[in-house]
Amino acid sequence: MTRTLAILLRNPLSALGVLLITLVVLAAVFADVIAPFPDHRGAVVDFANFNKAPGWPYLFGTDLVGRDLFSRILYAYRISLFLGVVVLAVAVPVGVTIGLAAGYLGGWTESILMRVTDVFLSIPPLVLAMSIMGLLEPTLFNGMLAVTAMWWPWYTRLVYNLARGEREEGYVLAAEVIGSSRLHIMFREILPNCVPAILTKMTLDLGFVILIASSLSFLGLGVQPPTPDLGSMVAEGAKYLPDSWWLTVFPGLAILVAVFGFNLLGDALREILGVDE
Amino acid sequence: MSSVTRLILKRLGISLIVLIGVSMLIFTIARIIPGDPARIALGPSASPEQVEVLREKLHLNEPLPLQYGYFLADLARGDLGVSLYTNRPVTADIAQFLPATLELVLLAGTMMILIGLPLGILSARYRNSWIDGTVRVISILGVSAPSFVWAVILMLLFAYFLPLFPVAGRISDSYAIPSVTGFLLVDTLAAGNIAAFANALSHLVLPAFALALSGIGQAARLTRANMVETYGRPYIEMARSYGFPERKIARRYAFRPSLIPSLTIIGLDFAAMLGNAFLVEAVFAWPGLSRYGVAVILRKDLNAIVGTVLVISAMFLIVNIIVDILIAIINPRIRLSQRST
Amino acid sequence: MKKPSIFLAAALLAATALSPLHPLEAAAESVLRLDEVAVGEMDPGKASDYADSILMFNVYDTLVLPIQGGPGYAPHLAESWEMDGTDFVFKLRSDVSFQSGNPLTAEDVVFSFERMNALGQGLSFLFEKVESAEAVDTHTVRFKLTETYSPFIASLVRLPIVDKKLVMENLGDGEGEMKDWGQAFLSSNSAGTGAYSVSAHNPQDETVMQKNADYFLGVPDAAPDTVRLRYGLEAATVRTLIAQGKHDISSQWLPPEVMKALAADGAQLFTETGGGGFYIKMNTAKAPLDDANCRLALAKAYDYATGLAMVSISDGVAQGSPSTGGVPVGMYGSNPVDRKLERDVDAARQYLADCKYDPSEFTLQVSWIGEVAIEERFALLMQANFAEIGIKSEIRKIPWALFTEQVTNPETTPHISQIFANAVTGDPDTLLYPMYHSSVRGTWQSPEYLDDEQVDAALDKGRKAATPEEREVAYSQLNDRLMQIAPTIYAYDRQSVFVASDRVKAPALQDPAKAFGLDGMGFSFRLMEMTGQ
Amino acid sequence: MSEPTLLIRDLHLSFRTYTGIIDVLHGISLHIAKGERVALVGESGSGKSVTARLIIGLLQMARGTRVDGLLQFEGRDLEKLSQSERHALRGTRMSMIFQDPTSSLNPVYTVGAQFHEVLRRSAPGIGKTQAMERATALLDEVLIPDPARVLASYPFQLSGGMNQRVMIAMALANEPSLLIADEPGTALDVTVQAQTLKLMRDVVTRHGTSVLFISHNLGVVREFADRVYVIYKGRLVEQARTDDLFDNPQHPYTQALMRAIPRITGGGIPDIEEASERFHEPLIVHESCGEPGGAR
Repeated sequence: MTRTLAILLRNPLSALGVLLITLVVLAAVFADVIAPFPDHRGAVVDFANFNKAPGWPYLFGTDLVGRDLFSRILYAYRISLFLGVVVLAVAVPVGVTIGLAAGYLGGWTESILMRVTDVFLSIPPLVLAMSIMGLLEPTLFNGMLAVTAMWWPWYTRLVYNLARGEREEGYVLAAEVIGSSRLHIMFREILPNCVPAILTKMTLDLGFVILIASSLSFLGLGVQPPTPDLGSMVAEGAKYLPDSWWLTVFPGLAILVAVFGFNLLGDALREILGVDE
Repeated sequence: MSSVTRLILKRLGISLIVLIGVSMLIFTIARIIPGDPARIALGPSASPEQVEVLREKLHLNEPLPLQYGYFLADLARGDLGVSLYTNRPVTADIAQFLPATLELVLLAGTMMILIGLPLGILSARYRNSWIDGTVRVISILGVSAPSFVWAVILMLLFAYFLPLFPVAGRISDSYAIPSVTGFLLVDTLAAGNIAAFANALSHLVLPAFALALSGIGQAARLTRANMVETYGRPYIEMARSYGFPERKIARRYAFRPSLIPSLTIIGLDFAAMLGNAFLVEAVFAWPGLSRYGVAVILRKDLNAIVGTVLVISAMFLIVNIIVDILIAIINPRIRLSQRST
Repeated sequence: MKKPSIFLAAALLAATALSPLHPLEAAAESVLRLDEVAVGEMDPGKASDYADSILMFNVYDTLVLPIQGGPGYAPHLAESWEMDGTDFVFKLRSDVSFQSGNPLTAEDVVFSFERMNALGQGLSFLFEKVESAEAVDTHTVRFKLTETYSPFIASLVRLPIVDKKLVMENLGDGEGEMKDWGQAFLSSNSAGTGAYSVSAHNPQDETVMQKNADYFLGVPDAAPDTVRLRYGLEAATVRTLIAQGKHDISSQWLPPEVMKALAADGAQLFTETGGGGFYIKMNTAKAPLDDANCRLALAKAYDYATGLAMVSISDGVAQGSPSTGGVPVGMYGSNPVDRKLERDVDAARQYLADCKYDPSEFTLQVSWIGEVAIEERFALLMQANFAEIGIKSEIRKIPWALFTEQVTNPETTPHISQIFANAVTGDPDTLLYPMYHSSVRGTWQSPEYLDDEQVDAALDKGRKAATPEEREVAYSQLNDRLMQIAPTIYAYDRQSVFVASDRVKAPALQDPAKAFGLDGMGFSFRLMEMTGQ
Repeated sequence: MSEPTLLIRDLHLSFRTYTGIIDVLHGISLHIAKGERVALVGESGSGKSVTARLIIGLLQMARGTRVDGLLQFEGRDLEKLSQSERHALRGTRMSMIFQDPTSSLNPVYTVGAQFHEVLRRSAPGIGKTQAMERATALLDEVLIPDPARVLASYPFQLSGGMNQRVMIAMALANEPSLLIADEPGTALDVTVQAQTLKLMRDVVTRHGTSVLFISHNLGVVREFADRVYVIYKGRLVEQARTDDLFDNPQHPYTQALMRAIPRITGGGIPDIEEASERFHEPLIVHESCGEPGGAR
């Protein structure tokens, strides 16, 4: 772990990734302390200071009801990260289990599971999430549900391909010969060999979940106001371009910074752990 | 039967099964949601009697599997119902809006390939140099922002502050181009109107580029990774030992074999653009199927949602089939294995 | 691999360089470009929205028109009319032809009414009191009402006359003698007598209209030859297009900040007063708002002044003026201009104390219509205002189509809905009756679910009263009752504001003496003048 | 004595890395006479493969490489040649065979197409028909049964032994004067390897091609080479005619290698148990095979 970190910090790009992620996570965790206007995350209106350009004390300017954009972005990170973690916490175990089962057990199990997975993979990811979000109520919970629904098949596919390869490996055959249970072989023998690939994908995906979630809220299918959300901030601000550019540019950059960080980190991990694309 | 034909038929068969699965999935989601489709369809001032009549007509009082049966029967006749958003048959809407989206996605896909692949090749050939570093940062940046952020940024820079490109639409009002294919680039050329073609192209540039950016990044990244791996292969060294020119080695020895793994992912990216088009069309007021999709999703226009998702999924599958065929053409191993089975 | 990409880049550059950013307009052809948020409904029998109205008023004609700059109605397709209690007999002009060339006859009027009635959509409810319509002769038509209904003449501005012959030739699939009543045909074709005909209709993009040279009143040369009504443009897009001289009139839904920015760049501001307001409607069928004291508390807690400040555009021009009560200023029964509604937090607390519900035990759902950006800000304003007296609330964005579905059930209707409404015919009855009469609860206009005998009585009286004086009394009583039971927060009296380029003049939207006092009518393109570049 | 095909004098090689300079070759000198088959033997990492790649000129392309000393090919100083002159020699006057035949052939082109490219190195304008004729003849020579089928095949459709023969034929296609064989056939099984080597020996003898044979396997070397250089950690330690070396190994390292023979018949990596200080003793040159001009 320490060694991995040391390697990460040696390369300037991955060090940048570590730095950005640290900043984003700190911003989210300590938003209450850092934010100059913590109450602006909610339903506060201050029409005396609305639509102010970046300056002091409003670093990134204010929105159309006078809330500090900088504070709101910090809180939006909190929601984004929370959403990312929850989505992966649900999608990864589901996807991995199905992938392991399909890849290791083979036969009919494999055919049925992988066809179902194919169905999910055949709807462009955003479209699937949009349909679910559009048809249900746009709430944070449904948002997580929708993104999770589109996410697990990718883990199924990843683990399926790995497990299918491992199925023929000596250590699996050996375990079968000594009569280990299928569950034991799947989770104790094959799974550990897939961990580096899963871990790398998860790092990259944390970024992409944030990206997709922001896309959903950009289309008006995400978290509802007054909860701060990067995607809806961009969508809302885009109406006031080019005059009030800060309303769009800062939340947009905030998405970019977080996703960029996770990508740099994921890329570096991929190289260190020797995972194929 | 040639091996490629066999492959196409096999993939078409699988795709059909998958498409039926997609239709079941989306149909079920559309039917189990809260809200009465008949009430939504009839609008604010309809009477309960009118709603009941429509419910009967739409078979909404039947059990779900039976409803699905009716849906399939209608679908077989090319009838997807009427959209309440436009008050027109969904098939007519799709026929009208699909070309605009395809035109956008095809140009974006072309950009992805024509910009992404060369960047990746460049990066791999000069790996660990500053060129490589720059390309890597650019490509990671490309995938790190959703296309709507790129759309907004590009629009801000190149349509507002530096008004080089138009901000919205497919073509300026002053051109009256008869619609033949629905693809403006084709129609303008067919009409022999070069100025209109240029105008339509200038409308396409920003949205297509915004849509392509993440694909470009992804393509460059993958091409680089796969080429770096290929460059480590013995046959590259062998080719060098024969003194083949580096350009030829890059093209025939490093690029083409490394294209095989890249192509699968590029195909997925290309297909993902169909989804991301939702974001870009919204920003650039692009009258395409994706913008229609957003509008109908926001309005709970069930027929239109089901129709749009089905068509986009079908496109997605078609793209994947095309990619599979391309891979088979490039990779003799797959082509030949098809022959033997 | 490198060569083609360089080639492509070069081709793109070349293409861009070739493409004229300001394509030369053919000098003879004048084009008016405007936009609306929602897609215009082309079927005149279903028209209800602003965009629908614009299409309807230009493609179709009605028997009467509001008098410009004054009260009352003037003959239009009808030369004259006579009324006798519940009987109305109209004499039609004999010189009118449809765009198809078919002459206008009494049959067309009867058909148009029956069609609207049969479809039961749009504003058909305006004609519920009509028992029958019959063609007395080629140019005479008689309407029989079931009871006295004084706003009937006013309602006729919402009865577009359709070309029966053309529609009958184009009936689509359907059951019964009239099959689909030509719905399929009329959803993308025009069949009117109007000054403009539709030449192209793309529901996602625009509707294109051309001047009708044979219009029975003639169309002045200065009026635009072609009109492009664009749909669903982003505010930022409209802002840029107008600034670049590629767009002429914005929709009224452009956010005030954007209007401000454009006005500062020298754009014109058009206004239209349609007799209506911005209403914050409370669901009186759902706890805690079934208690009038709770509603009164909210009505007192709401910050009227800030709300108005949000919609002010420049000195003297705002999207609203202070509200004085339940009836917009200028209509029968309205309160004087100086009795502005104002915020009173102490009074609000007092009312809340009298309310039978404890504010700590409920959370209000404050909804806003997704298509109308400004409503989000009002939602936030309310949330902040209500929080001050200790009421929690959550904000919910609801797309229009979903909203109209949700309000059909009091349980799914949000506590608070925000509605822009106006008298669709200019008569107070068409504004207030659909909002408050207990017989029509649960539409987008009546999410209050109000069921109040006094209100019903006053509304019925206003409808039947024959003289203006009697109507004044009836609506005045209604106004007082509404202020007592507060089903609605009357945020402001509305005025629609549009940003326009300097290429266009629209007297009906610029000069109060020429205004119609009816939403959408100001967009009669034949009355507009294109002033060149 | 005529000009040797290859003459190396005091060749030094070092790599510059982030952590400093790594010396790989500490001044080696060797030569190959016309038509002579010379082996360079050592364990992996001893510097034998880099020597091969220096001769063919592949290593010079890598960044951070420093080369010193004389590399002379057919009387011409390679380091003094221009890039393009040097480039022109590759694949025409000198060619190379690699360890794993199957992965050294391009997987996405047929054998025939690859032959065509190789033949174009010496005859740029050669047409397809002509190239296939020539390739068929070459494949005949390496005793490939159905040359037409092989030419139409992709490498993954052929056996390893077959691919090895294809590579040999390809390497000799342009009649090079020097063939560098880097551990040829190590990836193949022992019988096939032996057959291929015998075949290679016959063919190069017929063509009079000089061969630098790089191997860690003394057993294989004995069958193939006229003369042997033993290399240890970037230094030559012993040089002798093949028979002399096997009859009378003198350097402690060579002796250790010899003892390892029985264990390496399977083609495995020689497993020399303990590195001895004595392995660093200076070069021993057997009689009658000194370097031209007496260099050490």
